[in-house]
Amino acid sequence: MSKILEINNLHVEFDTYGGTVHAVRGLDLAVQKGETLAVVGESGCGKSVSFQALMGLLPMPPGRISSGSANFQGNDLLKLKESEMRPLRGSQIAMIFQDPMSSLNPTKKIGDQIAESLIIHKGMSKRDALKESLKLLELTRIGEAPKRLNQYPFEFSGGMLQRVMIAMAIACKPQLLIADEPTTALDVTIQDQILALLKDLQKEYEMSLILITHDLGVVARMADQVAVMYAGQIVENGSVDDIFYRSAHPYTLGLKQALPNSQEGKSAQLIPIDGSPPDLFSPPKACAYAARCPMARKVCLEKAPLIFEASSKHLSRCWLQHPQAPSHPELFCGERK
Amino acid sequence: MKKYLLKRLWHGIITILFISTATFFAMHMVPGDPLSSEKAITPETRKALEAEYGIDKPLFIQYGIFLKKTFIHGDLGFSYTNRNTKVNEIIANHFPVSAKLGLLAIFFATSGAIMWGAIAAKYRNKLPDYTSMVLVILFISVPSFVFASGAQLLIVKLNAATGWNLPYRGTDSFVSQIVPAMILGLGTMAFLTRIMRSSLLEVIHSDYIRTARAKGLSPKQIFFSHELRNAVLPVITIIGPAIAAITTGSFVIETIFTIPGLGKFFVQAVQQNDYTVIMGTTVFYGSFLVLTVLAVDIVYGFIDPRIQVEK
Amino acid sequence: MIEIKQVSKHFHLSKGRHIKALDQVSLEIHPNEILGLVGESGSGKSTLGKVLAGLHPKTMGSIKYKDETLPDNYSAKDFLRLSKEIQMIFQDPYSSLNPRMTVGEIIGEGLSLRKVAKKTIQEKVHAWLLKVGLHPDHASRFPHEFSGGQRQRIGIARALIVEPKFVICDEPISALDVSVQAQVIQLLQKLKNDFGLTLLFIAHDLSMVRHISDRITVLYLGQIMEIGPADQVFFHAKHPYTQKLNSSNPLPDPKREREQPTIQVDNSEIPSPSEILRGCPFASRCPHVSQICKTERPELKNIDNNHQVACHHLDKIN
Amino acid sequence: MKKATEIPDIAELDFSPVPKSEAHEEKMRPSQSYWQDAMRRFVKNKRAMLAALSLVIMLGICLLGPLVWRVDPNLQQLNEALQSPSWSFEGRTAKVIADPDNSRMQTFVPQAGILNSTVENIVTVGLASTVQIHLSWQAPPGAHAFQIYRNELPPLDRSTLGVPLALVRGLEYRDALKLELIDYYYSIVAIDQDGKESDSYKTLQVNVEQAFSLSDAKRLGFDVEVGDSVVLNAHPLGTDSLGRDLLARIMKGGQVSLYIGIIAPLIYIFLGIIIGGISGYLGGKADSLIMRFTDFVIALPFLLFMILFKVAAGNSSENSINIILFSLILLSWPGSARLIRGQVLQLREEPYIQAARLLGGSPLYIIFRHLLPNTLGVILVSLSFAIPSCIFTEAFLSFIGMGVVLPDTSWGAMCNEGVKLMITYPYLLIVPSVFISITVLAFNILGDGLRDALDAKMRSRE
Repeated sequence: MSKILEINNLHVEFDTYGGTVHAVRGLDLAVQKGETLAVVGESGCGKSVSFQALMGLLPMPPGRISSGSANFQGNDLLKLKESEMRPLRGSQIAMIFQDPMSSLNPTKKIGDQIAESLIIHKGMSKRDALKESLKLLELTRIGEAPKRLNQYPFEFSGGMLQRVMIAMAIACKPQLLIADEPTTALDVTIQDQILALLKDLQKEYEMSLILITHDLGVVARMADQVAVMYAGQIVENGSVDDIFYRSAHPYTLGLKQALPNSQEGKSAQLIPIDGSPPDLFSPPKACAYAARCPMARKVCLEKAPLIFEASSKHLSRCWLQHPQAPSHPELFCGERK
Repeated sequence: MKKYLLKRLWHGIITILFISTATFFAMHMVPGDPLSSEKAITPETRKALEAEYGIDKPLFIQYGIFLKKTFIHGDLGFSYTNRNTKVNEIIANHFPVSAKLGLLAIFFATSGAIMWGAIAAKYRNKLPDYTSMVLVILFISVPSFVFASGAQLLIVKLNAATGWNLPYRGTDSFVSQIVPAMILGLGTMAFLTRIMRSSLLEVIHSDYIRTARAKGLSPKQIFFSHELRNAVLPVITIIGPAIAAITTGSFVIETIFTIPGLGKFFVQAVQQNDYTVIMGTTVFYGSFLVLTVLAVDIVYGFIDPRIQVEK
Repeated sequence: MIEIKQVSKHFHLSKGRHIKALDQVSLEIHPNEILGLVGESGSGKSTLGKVLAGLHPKTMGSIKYKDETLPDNYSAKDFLRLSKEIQMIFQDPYSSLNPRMTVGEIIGEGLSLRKVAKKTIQEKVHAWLLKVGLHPDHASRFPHEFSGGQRQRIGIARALIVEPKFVICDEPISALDVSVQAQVIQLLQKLKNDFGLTLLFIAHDLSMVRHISDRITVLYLGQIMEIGPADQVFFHAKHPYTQKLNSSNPLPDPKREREQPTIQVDNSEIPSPSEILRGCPFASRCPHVSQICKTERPELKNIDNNHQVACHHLDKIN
Repeated sequence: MKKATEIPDIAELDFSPVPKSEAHEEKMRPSQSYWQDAMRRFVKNKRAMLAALSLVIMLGICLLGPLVWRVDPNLQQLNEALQSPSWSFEGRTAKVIADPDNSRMQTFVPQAGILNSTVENIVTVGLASTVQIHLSWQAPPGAHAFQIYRNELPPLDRSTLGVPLALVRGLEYRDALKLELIDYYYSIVAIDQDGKESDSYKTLQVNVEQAFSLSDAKRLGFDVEVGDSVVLNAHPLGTDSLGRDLLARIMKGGQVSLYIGIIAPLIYIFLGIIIGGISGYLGGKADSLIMRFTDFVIALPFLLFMILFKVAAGNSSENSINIILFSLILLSWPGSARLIRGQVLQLREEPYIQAARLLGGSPLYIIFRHLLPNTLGVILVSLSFAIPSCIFTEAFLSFIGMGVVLPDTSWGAMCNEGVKLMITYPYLLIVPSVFISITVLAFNILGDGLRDALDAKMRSRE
């Protein structure tokens, strides 16, 4: 397996009236060819911002990429000029968004909107592009595809629009698809369909998929690798089983314990995470989670945690992973003991 | 779509009826009767005149006759001050002049607004934006008669200084209409510029523009194939009322530039208490405006697919 | 405690067109239980909550609270009288608090409307701020200064300060983050135990509803599909719709998700509520559909103690 | 994410547990209500503050000005007519002279002969004043009549003598034509028997003094005799064609313009709140009925109906101000009713209103405690835009002669008067135009500032 995308030390800031918000504070990520990476985190943790910045879609100003690099097939996406980035966007890397209703132009026919990227990236004639659009729509298993081509977004349901978005995204057979909360606005049964569709298409096209979500259920269903984000940083990174069954960061653990289990019989009490995420105007110097962490030690409040390897390719940004740190029964601490 | 059109048309007809009724009764609130201002007339002549104008009958019968004449025969009666002229003729003779001026003004206002609004939004919070917003608020705040008089003064002085012969009154040539039309459209243009700017700003920040960028479209492609059309929609909805503002605004411009349009005629009629002309012009203008707004709405229906299919 | 009989609620769209948001819903809520109400968008779950609270007049049917039949149309006096009995917690923690009022005024509103002395109100507001995990100093602050979770707690304090017996929770956690959801759920459970409340818990998150509820009602397009004890409905659903709902619900457990049999490809859409004419509302998406489903509406049938399902083909399916 | 390469020794790290209280401390900014917050934003907006300041000045000029500038705006002084604005505020003294006597005319018997010389001995008789300049001269032989020319500059040759004032068959001429306080150059050319003007001329430079005729002085209320002097008003903004002081008229006209511009919106927005509020709160049939009616009123061509009402109420009525006010209200309320209704409809569905209903709040309580405080921002903003538009409308109507009529005046009416003499006396139009424009501009900027400060949509975008 080879890395298709590698992000190093990405910092994103926003200038607002209240001061500078440090939305992303040193993001490191790698995506392998053909795999699904889920980026999980609560609202405001910087997960969407990171990838919008990567794609050059962040409104700047107020947004600003203050440092970092992102290697995509030998190109540093963050250093490319807008005109050099454009041929990549939509053809090599595609993106779909949370709210399909507002993400499509309300006054343009669906067919034209799909055909657009074929025309600009593949130089197709409008006629061929529309023919190809029909094929793409059929691929997304939308009902009555030929009729749909000539309709407008408001005539569609949310689930159908997300299919259209997907058709649009895969039009040029991208190598990487970034899906930013693709099913958050949808009902469960429709979410099920969309997730299944994404999974199938990923296999068929051998795409890498970055799935941004806050729903651990969706992560469990879809992901190979998982990165857990908190306050603009990745706190834990590993395979999906590592994250769910060998959580090596108290935040991941906290998220899991805050969710109801699904064992038959009386369910266990939920354990909420106290407090709220830190203010990113002036993020804490040490561990951002320390103030809410039930396992916090003095060092967590004093020094920024280093990144430790809990097990092979399973990283955690937590002092408790220090080889000699005191252990906690719930927290996975590798082969230390 | 058909149902929608019929419904809108029906609304329009009711509104025109309402306008006519309001006009009729407003005019009949006038103390005294129109003939009392005439110089000494014999009782016989008076009777004959009353019979001729139909004002010897009870009010509601007069109303009935007025409706019948106006809407079935399309006859707005004779002028009081100018006995041999029909109001229909006055309108037929003078409205085209106003219409030409108004059309020119609307063209100037909308094209200017779309351009300025787009420039202001594209250079948001930069110099072009600030300048155009200052101009906008100036054009909204300074009455058109000030601009009109100022422009006329300027042309006169310019002619005197340079020996040119730029037209500053009348409608002799197309050139002579340009300055009045521009001034007539100025306020509307400023107003529409504001709307264009804010609607374009909203569109620029919308999710579907982000989608278009994610597809790899260039800024130019995005502007022409996504932003412009959506941003112009709110501007179009206001064109109906804008036409109303421009047609009524033409009173002043026509008076100052001595353009023989219907507006100037209306002002004259008011000053001479020529009731049939006032009433006829009001009904005519009212109907014209209702129909214009209706037409704009229908056009809008064709541009915005959401309305087209829904109804 | 509450007996809902054949309640329907229609919304008129335009001449001749209307939506049956609720269609002959019958339901009982027992004292001191938490009844979960799940359904997808357009299922009418929020409408049912609002009809129960009196915020929407019902089109047909009757609702009995304790022994009193509730009026169809509430006057301000009815609301005042029933405010000690029935209260509601709203979904959106941002729009459910008046931005121009201080937190103290918001929480104390129910008491001040009953002309309770100012001093008593102040004391009670302080006590309730502590009960929901906020600080008494917060009383003088404005809602925009609080996070979503904190706002939701203010909303809970406002509803509970008048000491109601029955509380309708209309998706109280949908707008919140996972870690905060647990805080609110825990608070609700604690308050329920402390005050002996009866709760109607409306949500679309099946796992959470199953976690908090004693019984679950599944609503689809304004009709009840299945009612039963929480674990029965969650683990042994009998109605094809509930089964579909359960299998669609992703669980935070990768192994289970991998084990789950991949269900046949399904691209059906939820029909618009105005399209349902007769028969079973799920007929258009049901894998077991037959002719009868399209013409005849299935009745709710008792299959177990307390477990009712509305389906023509129960035997065939299970 | 990369594994740390250098791991510090455990000894350097303090792994002792943290007491719970230490970990959690809440930071909060000082609490500000919506209005405090909006006020802070508004005060920070420099443009809006400047606009507010200029409005205060404008109101001060119009309302308090007459207390300082005690000049009757309706006083007509024909001999003071059409003076340009001058920044000297000092009063000017004028002598009171006897009323000019036009009866005595010297008999003139032309001498025979050929006209070959010019008039002699041109002199002024009596005081050369703004009331009258009396010239007399001696006739050369052969002169039968005289052409009088007047110029404001010294003539250079025969062709630059200036305005031909009159053809006189006598030896004196009394000039009272719009005399101003400047030097005049009178040239007299003799005319021979055949009516042919002589090629030569004589010029006299006349220095004019400010004066009043006795009867004029009496008419203006001065109790004086001939030989006394009176102090005349200065006219910082000049005078109009009837010699009325423009500054005093601006104040008076401003009162009318501002009265209409402020009272009309106050009343019709209040009407709009009541009608729109009722309509929105009741909903259903009552709502659609009221809204259908407002739709009709909105469809009426606004200015045409303003004029129509004016005609219907009698075009030259004394109550012209209140007629405009009334018509404005009658035609403008639907807009604000619609706006308020929209707000109420939107707010009515807000969960906090539903919560208040559940707690037993009566409709009145909900309207006053919840709906009004939340619509107040919108109402204020629409008010601040309604005021300039009403001032504008009034000016427009008065400009076409359909507004305020004599003896009342307004800025628009003053523009109407000014436009007639625009080419020669531009200040007559410029002065009231500037006042209208500044006021409307200031209100518009103020409205923008208010909207920025109050609009919740703008706030969330920041």
